[in-house]
Amino acid sequence: MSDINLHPAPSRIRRFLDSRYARMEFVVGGVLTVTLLSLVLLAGVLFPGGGSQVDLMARLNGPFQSLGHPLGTDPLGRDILARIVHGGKVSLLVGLLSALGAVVLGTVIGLFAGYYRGILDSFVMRFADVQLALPFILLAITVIAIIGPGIDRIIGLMIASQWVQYARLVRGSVLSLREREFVQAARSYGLPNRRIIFGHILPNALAPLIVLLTLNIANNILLESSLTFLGLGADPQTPSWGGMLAEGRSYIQTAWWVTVFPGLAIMLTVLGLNLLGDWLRDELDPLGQSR
Amino acid sequence: MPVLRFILQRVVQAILVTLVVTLFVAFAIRLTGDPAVMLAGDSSGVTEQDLARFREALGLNDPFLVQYWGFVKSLVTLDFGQSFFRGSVRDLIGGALPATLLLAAASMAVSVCISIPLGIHSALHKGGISDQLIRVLSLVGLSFPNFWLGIMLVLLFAIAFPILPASGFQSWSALILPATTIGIILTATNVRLVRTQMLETLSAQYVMVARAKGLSEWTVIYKHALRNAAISIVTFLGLQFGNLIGGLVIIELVFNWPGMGTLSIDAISQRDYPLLQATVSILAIMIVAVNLAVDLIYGLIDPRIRVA
Amino acid sequence: MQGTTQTPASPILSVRDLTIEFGQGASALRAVDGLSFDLAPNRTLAIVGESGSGKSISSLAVLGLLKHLGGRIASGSIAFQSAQLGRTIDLVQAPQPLLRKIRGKEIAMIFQEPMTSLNPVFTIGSQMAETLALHDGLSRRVARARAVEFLDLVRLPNARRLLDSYPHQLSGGMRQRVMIAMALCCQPKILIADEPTTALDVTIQAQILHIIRELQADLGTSVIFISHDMGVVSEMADDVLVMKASRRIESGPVRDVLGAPREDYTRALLAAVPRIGSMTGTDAPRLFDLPGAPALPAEPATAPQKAADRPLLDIEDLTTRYDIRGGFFGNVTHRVHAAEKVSFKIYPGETLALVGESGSGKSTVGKSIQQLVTPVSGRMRYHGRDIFSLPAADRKAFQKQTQYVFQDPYGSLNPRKTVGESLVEPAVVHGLVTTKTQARKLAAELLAKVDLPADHAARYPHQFSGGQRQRLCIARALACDPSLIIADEAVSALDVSVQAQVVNLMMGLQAKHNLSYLFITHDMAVVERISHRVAVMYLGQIVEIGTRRQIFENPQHAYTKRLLSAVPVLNPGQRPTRRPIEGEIPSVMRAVGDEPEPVMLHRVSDGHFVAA
Amino acid sequence: ETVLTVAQRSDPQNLDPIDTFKISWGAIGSNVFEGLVFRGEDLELQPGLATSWEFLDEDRRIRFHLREGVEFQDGEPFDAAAVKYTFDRLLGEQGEKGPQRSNYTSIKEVVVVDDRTVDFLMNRPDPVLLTKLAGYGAMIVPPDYIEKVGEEAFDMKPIGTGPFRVEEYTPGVGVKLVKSDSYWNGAAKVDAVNIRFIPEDATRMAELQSGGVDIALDIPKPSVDTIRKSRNLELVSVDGPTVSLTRFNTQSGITADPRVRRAIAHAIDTNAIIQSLLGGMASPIASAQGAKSFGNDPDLAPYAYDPELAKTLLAEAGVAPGTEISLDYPSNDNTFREVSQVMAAYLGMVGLNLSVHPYEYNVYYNDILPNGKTGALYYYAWGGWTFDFDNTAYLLYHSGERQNAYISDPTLDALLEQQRDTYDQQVRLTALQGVADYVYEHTLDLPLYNEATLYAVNKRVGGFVPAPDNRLRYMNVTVQ
Ligand SMILES: Nc1ncnc2c1ncn2[C@@H]1O[C@H](COP(=O)(O)OP(=O)(O)OP(=O)(O)O)[C@@H](O)[C@H]1O
Ligand SMILES: Nc1ncnc2c1ncn2[C@@H]1O[C@H](COP(=O)(O)OP(=O)(O)OP(=O)(O)O)[C@@H](O)[C@H]1O
Ligand SMILES: [Mg+2]
Ligand SMILES: [Mg+2]
Repeated sequence: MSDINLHPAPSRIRRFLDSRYARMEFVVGGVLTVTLLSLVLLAGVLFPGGGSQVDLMARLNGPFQSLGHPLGTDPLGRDILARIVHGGKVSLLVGLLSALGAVVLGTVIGLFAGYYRGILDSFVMRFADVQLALPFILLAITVIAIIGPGIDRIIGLMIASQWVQYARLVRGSVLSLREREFVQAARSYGLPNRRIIFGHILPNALAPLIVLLTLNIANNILLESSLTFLGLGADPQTPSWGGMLAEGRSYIQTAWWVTVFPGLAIMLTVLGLNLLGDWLRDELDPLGQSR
Repeated sequence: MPVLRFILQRVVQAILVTLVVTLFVAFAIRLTGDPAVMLAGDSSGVTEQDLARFREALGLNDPFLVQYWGFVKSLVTLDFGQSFFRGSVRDLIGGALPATLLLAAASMAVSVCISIPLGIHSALHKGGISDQLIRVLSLVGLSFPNFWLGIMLVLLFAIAFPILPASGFQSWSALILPATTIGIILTATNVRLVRTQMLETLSAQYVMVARAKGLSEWTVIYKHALRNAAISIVTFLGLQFGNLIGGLVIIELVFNWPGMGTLSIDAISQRDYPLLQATVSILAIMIVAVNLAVDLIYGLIDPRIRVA
Repeated sequence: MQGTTQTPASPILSVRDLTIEFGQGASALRAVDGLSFDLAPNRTLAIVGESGSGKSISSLAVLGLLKHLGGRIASGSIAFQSAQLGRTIDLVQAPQPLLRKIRGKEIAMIFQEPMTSLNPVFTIGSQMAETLALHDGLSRRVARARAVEFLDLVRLPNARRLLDSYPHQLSGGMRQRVMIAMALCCQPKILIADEPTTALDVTIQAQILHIIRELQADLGTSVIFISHDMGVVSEMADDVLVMKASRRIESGPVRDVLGAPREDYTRALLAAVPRIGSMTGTDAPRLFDLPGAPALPAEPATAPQKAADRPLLDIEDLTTRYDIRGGFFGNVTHRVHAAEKVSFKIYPGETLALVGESGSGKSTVGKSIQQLVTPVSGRMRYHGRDIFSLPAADRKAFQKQTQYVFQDPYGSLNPRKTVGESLVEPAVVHGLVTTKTQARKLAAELLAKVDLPADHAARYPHQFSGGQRQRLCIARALACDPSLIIADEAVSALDVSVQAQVVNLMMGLQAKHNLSYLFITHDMAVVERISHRVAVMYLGQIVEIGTRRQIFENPQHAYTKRLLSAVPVLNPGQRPTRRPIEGEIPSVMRAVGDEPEPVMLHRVSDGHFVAA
Repeated sequence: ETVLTVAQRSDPQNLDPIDTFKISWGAIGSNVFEGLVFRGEDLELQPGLATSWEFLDEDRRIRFHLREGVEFQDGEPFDAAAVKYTFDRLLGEQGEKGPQRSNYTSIKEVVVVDDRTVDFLMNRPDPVLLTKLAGYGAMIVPPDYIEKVGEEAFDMKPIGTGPFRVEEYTPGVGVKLVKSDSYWNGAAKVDAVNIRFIPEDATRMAELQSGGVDIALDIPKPSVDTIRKSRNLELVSVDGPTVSLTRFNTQSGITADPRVRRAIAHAIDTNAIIQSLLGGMASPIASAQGAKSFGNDPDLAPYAYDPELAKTLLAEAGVAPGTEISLDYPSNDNTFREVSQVMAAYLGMVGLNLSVHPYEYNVYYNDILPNGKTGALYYYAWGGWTFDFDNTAYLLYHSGERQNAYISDPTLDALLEQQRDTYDQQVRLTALQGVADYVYEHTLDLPLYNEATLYAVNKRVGGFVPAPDNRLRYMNVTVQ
């Protein structure tokens, strides 16, 4: 399994790769992220029509066939490229904000619950159980009934139902970390609990959080459409990647491009953000460097 | 008797959790809809009076607390009563719960069996070609919409190469595709998790010591390092299991797998109060049980963490 | 059998031109540079030298474990005569499966840092049995029996019960003994012992050294013995290798190197060795003479005026116990009476040395003062005020003014922070530094104080050697001008010259700022130098307390006497004649309800008390 | 043993004919049960369990002569008592809990004349009664069996007089029917029918393509092409009962103005929508009924697509370009989600900004629709299996009807009541066409299309006759 590297002097190529590796991650991740972001930000300039130009004559045109619709058209004859670029606005907004909100909220709660334990922990974790057992769709319907639709509601709802996962994950790590000697050391020289939690425990509990965050960004982009279709979002006409995928669901067999390209957009986003994240982590993480 | 007391305490908490969840659910569902409308269905000429009659027949005119009390009683006696539209709730759950548990367990097993070796491989070869490949593939895997993956697998293995049934629940072979679909998606995240956690523990001094003892790489990694990396992994698996028994709706739909997800979604959309309350209670109890197990496992994995 | 000077013809291990690097390309760091030595069968090679000179790294290279640290062998060879293979192999080139056969079985290693070397999630028993099962093919039951045997051998109390304990339930010295037992139990051909006795009191140290010698006599084991304790080296070694700054300085038979050193560095090193008894007749502590450094005033730290001062810290009847759970439901079946009715006072400007048997509760006392463990009963007063009921502001002041140096330097540094950050954090907390530049300056100052280059501030804990990490922890304790430092085994891993320097620094600070120390250590020579008063702990209780002079010149308690007589002395080539300790191993673990009898202290003379 | 496997979208959830009004029941129940009257795929009424009937007492009494030698699948004889039991149950306490009763309230009582004869005493004339006796709630059930096993068991495993009996019903999974040996009208050609509930379109299609099922119901429009191209599948279509329309808020907002409504109607090219989004599998309609519906006026042409006219009308009504209006629909309708967006595009071309707004099904039908909380436009689809405009028109246009929050028009009320009061089909036809014309004239609705009922059948299946009303009968179907 690890019978590698018998000859300790690495080859030139290996060394080159090693030194560049971190930077390669940064470059690829950065380029991906920046390209996607700028495309999305410039959507209005690039595709002034907003991708909402319905053209029943041109429905379900395949990709790479005409310059007008390089990625083909959807069942309503709308340009898929334009819709992807415009759809990024909603998708990225929802995907990133909801994941960030949930990770921040859940992490803070999980840190405190795991660190102080006792009643707080029991209470928070049972509250989390309640939260996990609540059917999401019912929650969504209730929210619409009480406060009406809107993108902010979607984000709020996702945060409200997902913080639990982060809280649990963090709490687990904290339980183990708080018994470590360096935490005791920090306590002994009078570091306030708050700073022990955020300065010492959090950095050591971060890695699994990032994994969950990645997963949830992708999931939330998809989830947004279910909520929009249910009436929680603004207007199903506003393009979003999740929406495009869901609408293309019945065309998977007949027109693959309708679902594949928005799926690709989600994938590239996740990929770009992760490469950047990995790079950042390697930069910050001493343990990783020498290995 | 701390462990026993701890478990008892949790059982009490589980009851509380179940009550809170069902109370909320009972309240929310009544707030947002009316089962009488569903009962009327596609029937023409249903009048207000008819609806009122349905409500009476369904017992919806009783005060909320009376209705809720009735539910609590049915819960205690484990006779979950009658669904509004489709017979005995106990029978419905009796059909769906095993299906869900089977699918959840199978896909978790698939995922654990794949993700742990892959994640470890990736960590051991950090920066290598295989690591890069695994990482990118896992990202691809986790950004797949699950229905897309599911349908693709069906198209591939049931239509293009018809070796497996496209859907259904009757035969063991029908389990393969849905379990694989969920398994792939779970694996994608778990690989990354295992990798990051292993990177951490592999550099610990005691791992070095274990190597110095001449232990095989397998023992060093799967025993000494993995156990130390396991806290987060176990938490994550617990979460996944909770999610699986709660919400496999799309996969259940795609593979026509008659599980709890579909049952509770149906219950919500039809406003089938007894059914919904029962599914949610089952779910709550399962989630509390899984979390109890996870907390107990913490103590087993890391003796420094004491329960209670 | 006794050490002779002639070199046997065929060495069992032969290291040639070993060069080890960390990092890549231009920024690569040479941790070992062109090291060569031979190890003959049935002989002991002691490696001594500067902290951070590459001793531990070289040992790891022999085991083929470097790549797991991120290091690599840039050049050189390590030829090993393998008995089980019946041929000589180059360990540098050997494939991993082959190395695995050799590790543990033929070449075993006792790691330097016992606190972090045991896997926290497995019981002692399973970690030991595992090796036995692997190399000797023993069944679980037999392996456990063998493990108990070896734990008994290293004088661990309650060995049977210990098998089911987890590392965190053991004291530093106990963990070290477990490590030793683990390395010995497969009876290797070569034993690499990297500072194997730093956490052990001298009586047990003597016992361990005796075992190693017996092993050698019985099996012809060769030993690589890395140590800073010249007394131990002179007792144990046949040959000595001196290292400094990644290189070999000199090597040769022990009598030559220690008796008639040729190199300046060796001479300086030997000059720095504290000799017990050198302080006879004095009351006050005295600085170490540092060769090359200007002569220092004879008496830097004046004895504090106790009569006039109120005690800084007043501990009364401190009792701390750990519950041991057993059985299916995890009931408390036993308690470790780690500290029973411990009372002492520390005055401003005073150093109280806390010595005693390994596992006798010294760290527990320190942790209790720092409120890291909760005592069962007792009073602790700081400046006359109860520590537990301090208001928030005073609590903060207390935490600023008392700093704790942990026995486990590696574990007490956050692996994710640069040591620079870790060093200045206490100062930041207490508002002593506020800007980045101040912080950087402080970090550099602190590193300089403990003789580490300023640019190491940007490194992470795992990139240091054991002694370097220990110095980092001391530096951290100094960061915010404390008035009391509890130093738990803080200088044990330092080579004598660095140790002298650090101890001098501590004494200097004491003189300047009227600092007090609670100095927990096993090194009696250091105790003699640094302390005003000494408290001796045994089985969780203080059995003798008095001024340093009273204790050293007129020891009363049997244990104190044994302790002083067991201190190894630098007398190259002379093997000691101490008899091994026999009989029942006393333990602080007792069944619930079986409370220990509290000892009564009798006055011997003014300020000197001893247990009846 | 030959087994026919069928896939349909949904589970009726209850097999008792009086407890459900789900179309999904039709394709199961029609094979298990029979009514006094039989209506086949040609929609003609024929004798069923009654061999003949006559109207007596100025149409206040209808006498049915029952068929001899019929028995239920468990051997219980079919007789007048069974008929009486069936309707007593439907109209009594048991029926009150279900949705079927309201369709049969015109019946006052069923009187047993003799073993082979029953009389239906009527509260009021019910011109659609005979049709309704051919389906759903009027299916004849076995009194002894129900009394023996109880209502709850009957829900899960009912018994009728039809050619198949229920072998096993697994909720959410499927129903197994097996050939009944005692059927009076011959024997089914297959031994068993395995009906599977597969809600996900893609999965149902996959099963169809992989040969896992022989017949699939509820074919999604996007799959039409795939099926057509497939070598071993056949697409069968027949005009269905379901019509889709957008309705207007005729009381407030700009759509209170008939010119605006008319403008919207002319602004949307329903033909184009049908041809593209529905794959041509629907027909344009001028009123809320299809061509087969009784009451349809073939001379009434759908609103023509005329954006210029629309613009003119809007200008006349003083509607400024860029005016915002909204369209509500229930969120479970995937086809209409697409259609609505095309409508928005069409309306955009005449200067109306249409936003679309989905609501959860129950909320939509429980709150938004009946309480008149909709936007200017809202979606409505209706599938009356009777193929009689009465059913649809009454609930759409009669004032005070639950789902009709906006229209209250004496003219319409009068016409609707008039046609309900007589068995004279000519009078009824005129009145119903009058309703359609009136609605068209005032543009109270914008009728969109009448969807075809689509089936996909594997070529190894023979004898398949498509049912327009989804009530498939498997008796004469063969499978190799
Ligand atoms: N992972 C690492 N990365 C970079 N440098 C390292 C690493 N590990 C050790 N070093 C450096 O290598 C040198 C040799 O370390 P080693 O542990 O062998 O010292 P040592 O002689 O055992 O010292 P001590 O007596 O203090 O234990 C030290 O200067 C240390 O800083
Ligand atoms: N967390 C714990 N749980 C149970 N027992 C413990 C725990 N910590 C320490 N002990 C026990 O308490 C006793 C005293 O430990 P302590 O660490 O105070 O010893 P020490 O005097 O510092 O020894 P050393 O010199 O070896 O470090 C030991 O027997 C040890 O096994
Ligand atoms: Mg070292
Ligand atoms: Mg200690």
